[in-house]
Amino acid sequence: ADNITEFRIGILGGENASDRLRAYECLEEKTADLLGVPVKLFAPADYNGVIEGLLGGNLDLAWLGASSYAKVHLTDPEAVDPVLVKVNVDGGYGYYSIGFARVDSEINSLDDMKGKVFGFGDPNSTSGYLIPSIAIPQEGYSMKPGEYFGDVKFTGGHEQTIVAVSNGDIDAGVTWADGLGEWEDGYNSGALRKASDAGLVDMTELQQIWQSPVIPEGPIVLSKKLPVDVKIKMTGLIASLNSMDPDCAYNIAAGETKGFMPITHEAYVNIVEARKAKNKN
Amino acid sequence: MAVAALEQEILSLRKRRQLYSLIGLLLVVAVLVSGYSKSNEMNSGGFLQGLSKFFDYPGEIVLEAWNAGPAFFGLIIQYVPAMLETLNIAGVATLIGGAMALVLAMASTRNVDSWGPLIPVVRRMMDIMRAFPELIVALFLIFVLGSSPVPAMIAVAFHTAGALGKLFSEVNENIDRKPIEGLSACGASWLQRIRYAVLPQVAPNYLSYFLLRLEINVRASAILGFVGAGGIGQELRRTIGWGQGAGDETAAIFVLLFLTIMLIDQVSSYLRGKLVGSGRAH
Amino acid sequence: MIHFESVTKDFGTRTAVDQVSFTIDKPHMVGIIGRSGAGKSTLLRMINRLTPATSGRIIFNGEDILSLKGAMMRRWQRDCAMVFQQFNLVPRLDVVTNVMLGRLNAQSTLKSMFNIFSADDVNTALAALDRLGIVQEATKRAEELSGGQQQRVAIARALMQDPHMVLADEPIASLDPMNAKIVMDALREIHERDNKVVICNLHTLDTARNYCDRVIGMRDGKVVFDGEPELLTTDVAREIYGADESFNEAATSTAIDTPDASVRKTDPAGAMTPAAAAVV
Amino acid sequence: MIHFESVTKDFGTRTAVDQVSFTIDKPHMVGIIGRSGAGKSTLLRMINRLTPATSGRIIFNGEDILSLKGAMMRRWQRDCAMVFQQFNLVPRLDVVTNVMLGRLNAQSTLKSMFNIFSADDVNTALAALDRLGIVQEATKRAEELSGGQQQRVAIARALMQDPHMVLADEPIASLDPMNAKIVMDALREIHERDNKVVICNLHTLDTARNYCDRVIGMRDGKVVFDGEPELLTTDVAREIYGADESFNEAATSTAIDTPDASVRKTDPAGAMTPAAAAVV
Amino acid sequence: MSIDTLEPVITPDLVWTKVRNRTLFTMLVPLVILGYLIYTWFAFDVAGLLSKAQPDRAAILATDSVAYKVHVTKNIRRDQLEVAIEGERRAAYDDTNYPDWVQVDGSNSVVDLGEGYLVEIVDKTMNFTVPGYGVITATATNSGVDITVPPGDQPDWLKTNPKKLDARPTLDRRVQVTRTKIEVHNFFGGWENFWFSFNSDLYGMSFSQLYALALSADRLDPEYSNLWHIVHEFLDNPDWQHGEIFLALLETIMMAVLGTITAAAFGLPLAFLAARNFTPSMFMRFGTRRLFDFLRGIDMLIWSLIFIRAFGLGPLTGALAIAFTDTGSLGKLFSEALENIDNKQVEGVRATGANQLQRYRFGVIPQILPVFLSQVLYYLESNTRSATVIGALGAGGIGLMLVETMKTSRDWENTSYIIILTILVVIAMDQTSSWLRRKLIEGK
Ligand SMILES: Nc1ncnc2c1ncn2[C@@H]1O[C@H](COP(=O)(O)OP(=O)(O)OP(=O)(O)O)[C@@H](O)[C@H]1O
Ligand SMILES: Nc1ncnc2c1ncn2[C@@H]1O[C@H](COP(=O)(O)OP(=O)(O)OP(=O)(O)O)[C@@H](O)[C@H]1O
Ligand SMILES: [Mg+2]
Ligand SMILES: [Mg+2]
Repeated sequence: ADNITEFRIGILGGENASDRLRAYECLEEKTADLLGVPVKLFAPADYNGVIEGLLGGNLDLAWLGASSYAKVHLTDPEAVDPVLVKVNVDGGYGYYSIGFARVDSEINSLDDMKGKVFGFGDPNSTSGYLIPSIAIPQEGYSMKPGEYFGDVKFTGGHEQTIVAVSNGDIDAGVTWADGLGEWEDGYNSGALRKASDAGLVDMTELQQIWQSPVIPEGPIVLSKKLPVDVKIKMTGLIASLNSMDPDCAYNIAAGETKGFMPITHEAYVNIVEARKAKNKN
Repeated sequence: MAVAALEQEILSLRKRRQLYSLIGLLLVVAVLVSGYSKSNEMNSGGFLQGLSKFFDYPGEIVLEAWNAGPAFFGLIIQYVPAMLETLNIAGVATLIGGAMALVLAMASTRNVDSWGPLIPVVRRMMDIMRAFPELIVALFLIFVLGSSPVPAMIAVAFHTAGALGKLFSEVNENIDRKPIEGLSACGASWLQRIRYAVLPQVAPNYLSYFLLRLEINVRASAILGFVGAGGIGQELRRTIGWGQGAGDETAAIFVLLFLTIMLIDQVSSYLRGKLVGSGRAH
Repeated sequence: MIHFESVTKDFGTRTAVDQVSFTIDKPHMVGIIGRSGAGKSTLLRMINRLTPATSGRIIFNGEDILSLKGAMMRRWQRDCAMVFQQFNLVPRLDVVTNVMLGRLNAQSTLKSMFNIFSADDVNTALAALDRLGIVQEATKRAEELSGGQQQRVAIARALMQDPHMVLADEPIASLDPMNAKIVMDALREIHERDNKVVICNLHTLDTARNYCDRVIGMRDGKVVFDGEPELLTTDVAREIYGADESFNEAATSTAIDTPDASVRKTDPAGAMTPAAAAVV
Repeated sequence: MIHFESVTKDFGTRTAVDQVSFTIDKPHMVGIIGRSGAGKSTLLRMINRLTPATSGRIIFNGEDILSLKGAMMRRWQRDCAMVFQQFNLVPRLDVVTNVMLGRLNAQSTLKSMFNIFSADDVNTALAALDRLGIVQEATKRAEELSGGQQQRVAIARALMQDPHMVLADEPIASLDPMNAKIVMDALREIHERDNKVVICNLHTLDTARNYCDRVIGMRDGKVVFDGEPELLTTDVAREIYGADESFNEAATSTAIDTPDASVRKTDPAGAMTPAAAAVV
Repeated sequence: MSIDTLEPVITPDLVWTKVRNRTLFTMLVPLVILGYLIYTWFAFDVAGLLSKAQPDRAAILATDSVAYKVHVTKNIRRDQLEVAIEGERRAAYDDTNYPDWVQVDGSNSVVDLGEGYLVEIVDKTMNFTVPGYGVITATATNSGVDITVPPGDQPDWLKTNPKKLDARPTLDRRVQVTRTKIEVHNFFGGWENFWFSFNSDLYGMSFSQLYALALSADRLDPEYSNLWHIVHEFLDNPDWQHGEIFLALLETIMMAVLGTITAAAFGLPLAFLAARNFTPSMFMRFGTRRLFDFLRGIDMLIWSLIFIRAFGLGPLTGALAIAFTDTGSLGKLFSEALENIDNKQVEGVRATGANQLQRYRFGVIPQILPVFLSQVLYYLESNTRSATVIGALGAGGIGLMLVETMKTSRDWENTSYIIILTILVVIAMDQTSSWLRRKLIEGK
């Protein structure tokens, strides 16, 4: 396949699909101009949609989470190549998994969680499952239900975790945040911030009990089947987006960014290994 | 006798009807052809290119299940409790929804002497109950009640009441009124007529709709597990979400789901046969 | 006993029963004849309050039964039992239960919801079935019986109601000759033994002549004949049916004329024998 | 013409038709009588190949029709039209279409899938309906007609098949006396005018006596009587029906004996009049 | 006769035993069901759940779906006041044009929440007057919030801690103070900006004004006629996304129609293979029925994953997933309908010498047509509704929209809008379906 007849972009994330589609419109135009083929955008609500699309060769470009990338890589190493990653304003390219509990539960750290119920979000989520499920046992708290924690549950997603903790259905849970800004606001960005903005939870009723090591932002990936020149053109286009059209970069990154920098599979080896390790038990 | 005129009329009537049928048929074909080509175009992949990949995903799962060897059966057993929870959700929801549907249906069919002014009101009520997607009601209730099987149960029961209510009232519409009249003539009250003249007639159909609904609800409850309502759906979400590495578990859950549905199907046809009875040979 | 005063029923523009007035003062067996659509069924159904009358009054023991409501109306329905042409049994229930349904009006609703009947009810039902010679079918489903048997179950249900009066709407129209005889004998026997009014719609003149004490002929909703069966000559019958000359002389099984009117009740003993004895 | 050789049908352990042998050598109108369960319907159904026979042969024009298969069998079914007691029409289709179904065998399958019939078919169907006096109902749905009308539609469908033979299974059992006469007249007329064999199961003896040239009596699957209707005396009838002495003398409309056997066809002209003329 | 003698003699005792056993059975069934319900009541801990239920959360969501709020936010660091619908920058009031219940005087302002509820913001201090309670004062400091409340028991609606004050004396009034900002929410009924977005030149126009505008010749937008302009502004409304929602709805209907028709077309012939009276072969029947079970058992969700892998994201995937699942459901239903048909009609057709196909066409199809139609139409309706799940996975359509408005849990009014639209479509389908059935089945 030396010539492509169309270019298909998969968009991932929890935002309103049509907002996302609108945010990507500028990229759609630029890509169409650059490649000279029609461009289609797809924005399923579920991680699996984009992942399966990439695996089946039915998507050409997508921005994945780290764990989702690992899943794609593990299922079919010949499916995609990571090319770029978003750089935060502070120059890093990571975020954190945050453990939290209710203030009145008197749980101040994982030490107080013995026999209590702990909640993950979506099993495909890096911060909501993969990283905490590896990092927490490394700190000496077994993740097998009943061993240290009374029970370990999946709530289904970040929002559900937050609601479940503040309802008292589970004693503590994990979700993601950028770790910048104030706890009372739910940090500058992340699932807590959204829930607090929506008035669903009162951040002062919650407190942080755990924070993971920094998690790399997910990569922008390109299908390996694409012709080399298309790959080069697209990588170049997105890498130069911040300088060419800052508004467009802002839209796509959903916030202030320093732009996108090249990245390779090596950056995710740890995540892939972590995921592989999880497979074994 | 103007047979000739009648013949003309009939011929033209038939011609018109044939024309309508032809138009209808063409319309359906046109909708299908244009619909499929349009959606094929809108899809990120194409139908023809994709055919060869049809078995990729199931293949992956089956392969993993195969590699798991005898441990696979252990997995199936491991998921039985979750399956039972889902069955319980569906069972309770179908029972409660079915009971509500029974009341709604009896209140909304002229054929069983429901109270006239109530009929349109109850019908619209059922329409609305049916129109709410279970998923949405469940999500809403999860926000209020927290993650547990109960929101899913309520959501499914609510929908079931509307859906079964409509089907039940359709059954009521087709019953034979003779037994009702027979009982009226004995001085039976409305409830007694429903109990002895209507219920025995509708019971087999009700039962088969009820069991079909139970089966639909098992699947619906599994789906609702996806949004945190517990049961097998939650496990399914985890294994599907995890993907490669959990394929054997996904397969195990599917085998279990399939077995359950097959079981309900068999029970359904057995009970139906039992209830309908032999009757008098024609 | 029962007195009809210009009873009328309109269905839209069609008058099914038109100003019917007559009185039944003795516990007679009354036959109503008339062609299809004459209003026979509608008349019976009005008596039993299955169809509301448009106007008129039906007086029974000084009370206008057309104005009864609620429990009183159901009480009346119990007191005048109806036997339908199509039997109107509950096909899926067994025979005893069908018969016991005749007791519903005397039952509390809650009890009946749970299918609770007393041993006494069962005994009475079996006695009624025995009287009609079908007790051996008691545990079968109603739908498994032949037409003649089903009609007898319907009569047993009527007996179970312990009514003042039995209304029978074409009780033999779908039966073969042997079954027809059994059913008519049973009705006649109820009339004779319990001294009850029996009103019976019939399609066949010879049956009316053979079994009834009084015949009422209807045409287009009006009563056009009322008298002893002996008065029902071929000409009168033609008049009632509005039949023309070509329709005569045993052309079909249910001929309008009768070769010999005196055949009525030539074998009264036979007619009085309990029906059960007449068949295997 | 048609010849039965020990035709037998077993249903499990029950023998419904037992070694029946007889021959019809003239285009007669044949009546088959017998009580319920005697095997009358089963016999007719075997002729039309709706029920497979257990053993025996039925020879028609030198061919054993019980061994026909596939298209040949369907061809035979077309040639011997069946009229059912319950009419067996397709209630949701209109009357003309129901009649035209008689032509299915002559139609290409593809055409019939799209409900395409020729103008000629419509014409013939209307002629048949006209002959039976119900052409004005042609565009109604079959389910909207009265029983007598439906039965005539069924006969029209049989005529449409242009058969050698008409089999009628209790064609008047559910009809009132006027309709019964119309239907029997129609069958008789087909027999007389087109000179066709008509075999007719009947429940009522007087109808058999009035309309048939030959009567066959069945009991428990066996032929127990075969002869001219004049030979069908009260005693013979009792024998066929297995009735006892108490069953006699005009007890019901369809009495087993006949007060005057000579009434048969006292008005042959009336019976021959096209049925349409007999009713409104 | 021999059969007759084998039958048991009916005695009153025997009948009575049968009747009583049935009575017991009739009472047992409801008792068993009741027992089961009681068991599940405890197994699911319904009592505990109800005691933990948060009806106020339901009230918040319900209010949010029929009301909107205007945020008055004082950003303390930047010392800046902002008044915006739902706090969105897109829908912020111009600082010269605040609503009249907000009075600004330099860095101080007064927000009148009606019925005597009054919020005064003076520099970093907020005074909230609550009728019947008193005045709550909160001052933002560098480390948190200093709060003074009237003496006596603190009511439920007032939450205070050293870092935050949150007061919501009524459902439609709320004040929050943290060290970074003072935020007042004033709730109003209705859906804000439903017709036109806040920034649109048509914002706030009444119907008569719009009507006049549509007729007038002066073009607001030189490129389009005014009517076009109005339609465009409506469809492009960024908050409500009418245009996109309508398109998504169409896409969903398309998926449902394609999927259901396909399922019906495959289900009907297969149903003959699964019906006892049409397929004598046990083996065939068993196979077909298990195929139906399999198609249904896999469920739409997994079918759509399989199809996404094969055919990618989009409506084709949705349509095929519906088609596969419902071939199982409809096939089963049709086969049951086939088992229930009246054999008389088939026999009538058969007796004319019709071949098998003709018998099916005239003896069977007219009989199952009502069931066929009503089930197909019911599934069409139900698929329109349930396309949400597969829509969210990647088939698109209204399901995707719906799930996302719920996920962000901020747009409950959009959620209810979509639900109402879906309900309308479903009801319309229902009406069409009964019309069609009357037309085709009863011939009226
Ligand atoms: N529910 C109804 N609605 C409208 N018209 C009716 C209704 N019931 C009966 N009729 C009409 O009233 C007239 C009398 O009907 P009815 O059933 O009493 O006749 P019948 O004498 O019992 O006839 P048959 O011998 O056929 O039973 C008929 O013309 C019939 O069409
Ligand atoms: N499909 C069947 N399976 C088993 N037994 C049957 C079947 N059809 C008929 N029979 C039995 O065969 C016997 C003859 O039945 P058939 O229908 O031929 O009687 P018939 O003379 O037509 O009676 P009727 O006058 O009631 O129609 C009966 O005992 C009947 O029960
Ligand atoms: Mg009548
Ligand atoms: Mg028969």
